[in-house]
Amino acid sequence: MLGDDSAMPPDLGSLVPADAPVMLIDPRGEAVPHDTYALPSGEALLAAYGALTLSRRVNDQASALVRQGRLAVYPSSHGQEACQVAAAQVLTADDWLFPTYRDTAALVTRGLDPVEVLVLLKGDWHCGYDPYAHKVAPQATPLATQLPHAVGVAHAARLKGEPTVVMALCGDGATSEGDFHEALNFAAVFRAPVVFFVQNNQYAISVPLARQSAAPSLAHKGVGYGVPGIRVDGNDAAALLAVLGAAVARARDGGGPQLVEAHTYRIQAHTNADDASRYRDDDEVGAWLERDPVTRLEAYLTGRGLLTPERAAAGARRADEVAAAMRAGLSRDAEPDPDQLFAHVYATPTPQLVAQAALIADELGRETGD
Amino acid sequence: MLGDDSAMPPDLGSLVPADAPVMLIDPRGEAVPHDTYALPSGEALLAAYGALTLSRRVNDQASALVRQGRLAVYPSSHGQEACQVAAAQVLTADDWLFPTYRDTAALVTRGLDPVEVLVLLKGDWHCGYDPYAHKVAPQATPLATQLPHAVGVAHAARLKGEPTVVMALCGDGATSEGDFHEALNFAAVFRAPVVFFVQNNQYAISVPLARQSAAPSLAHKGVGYGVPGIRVDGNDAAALLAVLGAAVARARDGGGPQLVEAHTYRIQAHTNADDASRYRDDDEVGAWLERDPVTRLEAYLTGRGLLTPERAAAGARRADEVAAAMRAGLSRDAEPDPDQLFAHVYATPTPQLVAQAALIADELGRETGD
Amino acid sequence: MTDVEKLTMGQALNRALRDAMAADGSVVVFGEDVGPLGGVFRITDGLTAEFGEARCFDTPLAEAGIVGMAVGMAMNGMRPVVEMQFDAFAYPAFEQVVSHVAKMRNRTRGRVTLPMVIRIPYGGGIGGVEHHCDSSESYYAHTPGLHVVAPSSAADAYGLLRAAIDSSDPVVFLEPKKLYWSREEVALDAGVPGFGTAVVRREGTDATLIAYGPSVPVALEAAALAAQEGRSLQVVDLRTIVPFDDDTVCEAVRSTGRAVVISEASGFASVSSEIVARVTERCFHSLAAPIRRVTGLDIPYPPPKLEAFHLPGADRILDAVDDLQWEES
Amino acid sequence: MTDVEKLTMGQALNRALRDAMAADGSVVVFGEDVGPLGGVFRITDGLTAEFGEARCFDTPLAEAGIVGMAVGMAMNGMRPVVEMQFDAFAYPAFEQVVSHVAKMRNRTRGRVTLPMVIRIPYGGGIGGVEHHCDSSESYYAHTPGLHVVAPSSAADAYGLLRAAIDSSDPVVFLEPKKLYWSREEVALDAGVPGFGTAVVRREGTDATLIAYGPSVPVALEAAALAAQEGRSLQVVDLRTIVPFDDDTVCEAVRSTGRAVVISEASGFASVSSEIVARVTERCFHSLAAPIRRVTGLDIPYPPPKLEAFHLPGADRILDAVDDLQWEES
Ligand SMILES: Cc1ncc(C[n+]2csc(CCOP(=O)(O)OP(=O)(O)O)c2C)c(N)n1
Ligand SMILES: Cc1ncc(C[n+]2csc(CCOP(=O)(O)OP(=O)(O)O)c2C)c(N)n1
Ligand SMILES: [Mg+2]
Ligand SMILES: [Mg+2]
Repeated sequence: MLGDDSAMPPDLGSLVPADAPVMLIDPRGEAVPHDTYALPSGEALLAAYGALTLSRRVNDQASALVRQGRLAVYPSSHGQEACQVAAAQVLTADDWLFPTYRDTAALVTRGLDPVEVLVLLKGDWHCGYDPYAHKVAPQATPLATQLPHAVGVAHAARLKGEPTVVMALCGDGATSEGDFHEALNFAAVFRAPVVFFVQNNQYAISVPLARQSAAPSLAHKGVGYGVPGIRVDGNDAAALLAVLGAAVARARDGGGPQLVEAHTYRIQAHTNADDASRYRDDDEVGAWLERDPVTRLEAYLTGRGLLTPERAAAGARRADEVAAAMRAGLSRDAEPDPDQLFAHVYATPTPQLVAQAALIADELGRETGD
Repeated sequence: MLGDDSAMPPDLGSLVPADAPVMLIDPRGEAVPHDTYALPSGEALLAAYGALTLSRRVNDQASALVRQGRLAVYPSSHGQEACQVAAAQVLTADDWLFPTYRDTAALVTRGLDPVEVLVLLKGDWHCGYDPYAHKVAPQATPLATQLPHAVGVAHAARLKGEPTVVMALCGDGATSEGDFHEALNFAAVFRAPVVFFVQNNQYAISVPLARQSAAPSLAHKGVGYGVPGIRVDGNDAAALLAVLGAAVARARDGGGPQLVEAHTYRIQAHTNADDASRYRDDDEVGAWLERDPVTRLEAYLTGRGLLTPERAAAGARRADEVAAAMRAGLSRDAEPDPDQLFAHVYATPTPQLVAQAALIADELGRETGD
Repeated sequence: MTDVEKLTMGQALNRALRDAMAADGSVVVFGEDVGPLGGVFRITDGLTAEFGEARCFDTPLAEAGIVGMAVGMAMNGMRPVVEMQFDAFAYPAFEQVVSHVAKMRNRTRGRVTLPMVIRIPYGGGIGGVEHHCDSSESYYAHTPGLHVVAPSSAADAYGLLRAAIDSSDPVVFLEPKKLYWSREEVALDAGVPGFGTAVVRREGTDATLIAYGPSVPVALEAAALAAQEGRSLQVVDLRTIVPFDDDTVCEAVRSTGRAVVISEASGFASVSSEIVARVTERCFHSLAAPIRRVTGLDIPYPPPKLEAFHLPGADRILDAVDDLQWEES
Repeated sequence: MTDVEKLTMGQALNRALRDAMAADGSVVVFGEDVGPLGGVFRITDGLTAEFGEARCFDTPLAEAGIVGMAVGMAMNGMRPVVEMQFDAFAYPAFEQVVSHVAKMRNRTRGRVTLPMVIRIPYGGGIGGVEHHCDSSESYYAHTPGLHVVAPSSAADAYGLLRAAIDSSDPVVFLEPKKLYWSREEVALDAGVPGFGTAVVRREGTDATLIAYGPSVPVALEAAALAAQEGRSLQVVDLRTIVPFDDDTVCEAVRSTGRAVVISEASGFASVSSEIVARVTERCFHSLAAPIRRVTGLDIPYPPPKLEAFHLPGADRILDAVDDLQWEES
């Protein structure tokens, strides 16, 4: 009977995450069997490893550039790279990625030039890349606000009959914002092909998860929307590839949205401007260092003989090249062009903006004596 | 280990609502046994019955006053009265009630004068009663915005060591708003003594529940906050008293918030201004009329010999009196007093407001020839 | 051979949506109750029936979600037209509007554009309770990156909404709800007016009334009354608040040397402040008296029984005109 | 025998919070990262340690929730002081601010009052990326029912924050983040200044610069430069935007006959528009030239490398002063 939902069967089984996060390779690099998810192919894992080492290098190079004053600020994802690599790797070229300020590694894995990505943090412009070139939205700063956008892109794709899946990233803290709620609900009601991927790195700046939520896990938030929730070891690239890959496949097949929570850790402070010693112990960081996603996958691949010294060396070379390109690209200081201030506010600048632009041009003209 | 929540035990059992809503008296007025909840005392049920008949009368009188043009608009809770009566009845005088525009019946049950309550809908002022007199917040119009306020009142009470419990009401549609999410999360994290009570009347104006949420039930939304969710038959006053009473007791004992969803139905259109025939069938309404909360409780009480003809007559008299007082109170048209416009914006009006008030006074002076 | 029909503003808006949807398959309409119900003001009446659920649909009840989803759909090739049910119920979407809708083109240097319209029934004068009568134009007009439009007539409502939907930039489209039922002849094929063109609604020589949206009919009423008393008032209708038509407004004010700005919104730090400021900056030496404002009071929107004191009425406008220091000229 | 200390504005704010919390047990501080971390700008540093978790605590990450919870706590006898981490991150709370914080007293005819303070680090000039540099005062100043305060010095920051916490009405307290590190002597026992009293920061006879918050030091810098060129500029600091001190500002402007309004916010429909409009309305015949504005451009806040073009600087102010039609006087 329409208008009476009291008998609605609570199909809970499919919504509630399992008790333990999915893990396919343990911290020592040993494969662990799993009922639902199979280990990805060696090829996929090698690709992930390449992206992981590159991402680590990009993170650390960017942090170094901040120390040298060549970047204003950098929110490093050191320790979380497996999440970001997997999020990008499971997508096709036609899919969309919606990243946050911390997801540089996902963007680099998707193929974006780190120099373009870091334009934001260098302070040259708000977004340095063309979002359509790789189907990557601008990195979102206002927390959770990108999630409804992701739903919109996905819903539009469905209306147009396109097989696009959208991967929408956010942090543990961002799950508390109203926009998280509204986005998950819209996605569920419209069965939009979105994978909501929460990198639970245990902190929102200084606020630990226990002060952020009293839920059994963040993945449990899916239940209230009718969205399946899944927990995954966020430092296990293999598990991430398997879980996110399955979620993307399900979404593409019309199965609707999923919520994936990765348990990981932010090894560095929130940004270089943050002082993490005010709110957490070194011991805690140390314990997580032992679960490092790069060494874990390396141990596995080496143990299986999949990662040859040649391959490892090639990966390191590529990381070197990218880091060098970052150093070069970010030391060039383009002459700031004030015309840019007015050129993109509207398709056609309003008369008001034209007048203001003329004013600035006049000031500059006087300065340079034109 | 702090900073690692991946092993957090999902204590789901206490969070997930049971498959069927709690029912203690069936639509024909027969008691049905329940594992957890006992039938309230005859006295409590008789009190509920008195409040129910009064509430029904207030609803129908208010609707009539709208037809006569003495009220601008009225969102009737005809059919939902059991929810509202129970929500008020389970509170002590020190508790707080946070109602919406549709919760006139809850306010009347709490002891407010319907004439004061209807000041809003008559158009005289935004809130006609003193919120502190009965610890009832102003009826909220912007959906879900009152829920964080309820959390604040509850948290302040806890900080002050007061045993206050807060009953926060909202509709099914309002659960989609970001404020619902933020309020439940805050309440859970701070273990604030709030009972969130959703009257799921199947519609948000024209939008049926199925377009509002894909969750197994709205009570399942509690899971994602670590807040126990409970479903209850919203037309069964006995079940509502039992469930809400237990939730209030638990909150008072420091057990934290709960989310209660009542399954009920909005028999009238959204307001008199709405045309429900555009989005639902008479059949649907008819089916729900058979579950009427007033006749259900009446059948039970009569069957048990608890409701004597004298008692029923006394209740009807009281309802007559209140209805008559409403007619009288709402036909008085107070002279609108423009000074009121400026008197309450700030404790001390700004010089700007003083000047504006003088301007209006001057206009009026000229009109009346003062 | 123009196609002229007599329509209320509500009907004209409905026609604009229908015609835009028929002309362009990427136009989609969504929001609260806009589907089968046709919106609480019936502006979207019949659209779901005519174009199907994919083109006009109800959403869950969450304004930030609605605007945010529109951003995403616009990013992916659609032209969303969303409805906020009442002015104050657009506030939950404020962050989406200010931090994304207004900034996406600029953020991406024109690579991502957001051709979307946010329709907001706005303003008072209908006896609505709290939160149903706000004049929120100043919030939007102050936010660079948005176009802000407020029609004052059925014909403009049609033309400007078509223009808004055609625009490649986001438009906050403010519909004066008290004018929804006002009727006039609408030329449906008159072509789409450009944004940023104010119009002189009534010629006059003594003083200029500057108004937009719901205040235009009030200004015209005041001008008609003034004419009976021998005073000739010119009435300018802004039509679009952003972009602002300095040329038309300043030319008008210079021609009379006196001006009154009229707006329902509270005056402090508002669109009406801006009009006074910018016109004075430009026309200072043509002014015989300081420009006066007749606006809503600096108070929360009052309850129905008191709204008449708050809203600019013809009398208050005429008082302000009387104050324009006539003796000195 | 005054208690004078040399403090930065950030330290002065921290002291104001500490002193208020010590003086009144109902003052509570909460928000994002305000607890153990002491806030990203360290304004709440040490408060949790000194007063305990019940008095200063972190919340989940949700601004509407923070402001909404503050409303409820204020209803129940507390004096909440909440922090929005940066200007643009207050927008999610906009509905709570406009529809409840600003309206609760009026709605209940003074029965429910909301003695609460919303602290917002605001404005630019620190090389912050997008969303971290908005000047959002106009949104709040346009909303009746709020007090809006913006200190320009450490001493005022201390006194005005104490006054804000003492106020029985809600205050939006805008902290110019670029001034957090500017240091000066602060008399901690100087008593709490009343809202609505602007102050003349520098005497001058040729023209009046009207500024508030982050723009006051810039105005003073311009005045100092002008003095070298033989032009005597007066500088008025509003201190509170709402209520507005018409008397002080108008007296100042009448004394010089010329004025420039300075503000970082985009100019259109802003507080600076209001200042021009209301001062012109009141001082029209004392003005030798129209009041000029030097404001942020009507563009989204630019990236760090370009913010210098956007922000009012001393040179631009002096250009505006030069434009005040001196030849004609
Ligand atoms: C709406 C909003 N509020 C506040 C902030 C300030 N802020 C930036 S990052 C951050 C913490 C985010 O934590 P989380 O979501 O866990 O992501 P993480 O930084 O850990 O990756 C905060 C509070 C913001 N960017 N947006
Ligand atoms: C923030 C907000 N958005 C929109 C509205 C307009 N509105 C009033 S009632 C309503 C439907 C509410 O449905 P529900 O929460 O189920 O409560 P019910 O009216 O059924 O009791 C809507 C959309 C509003 N009041 N507030
Ligand atoms: Mg985090
Ligand atoms: Mg409902």
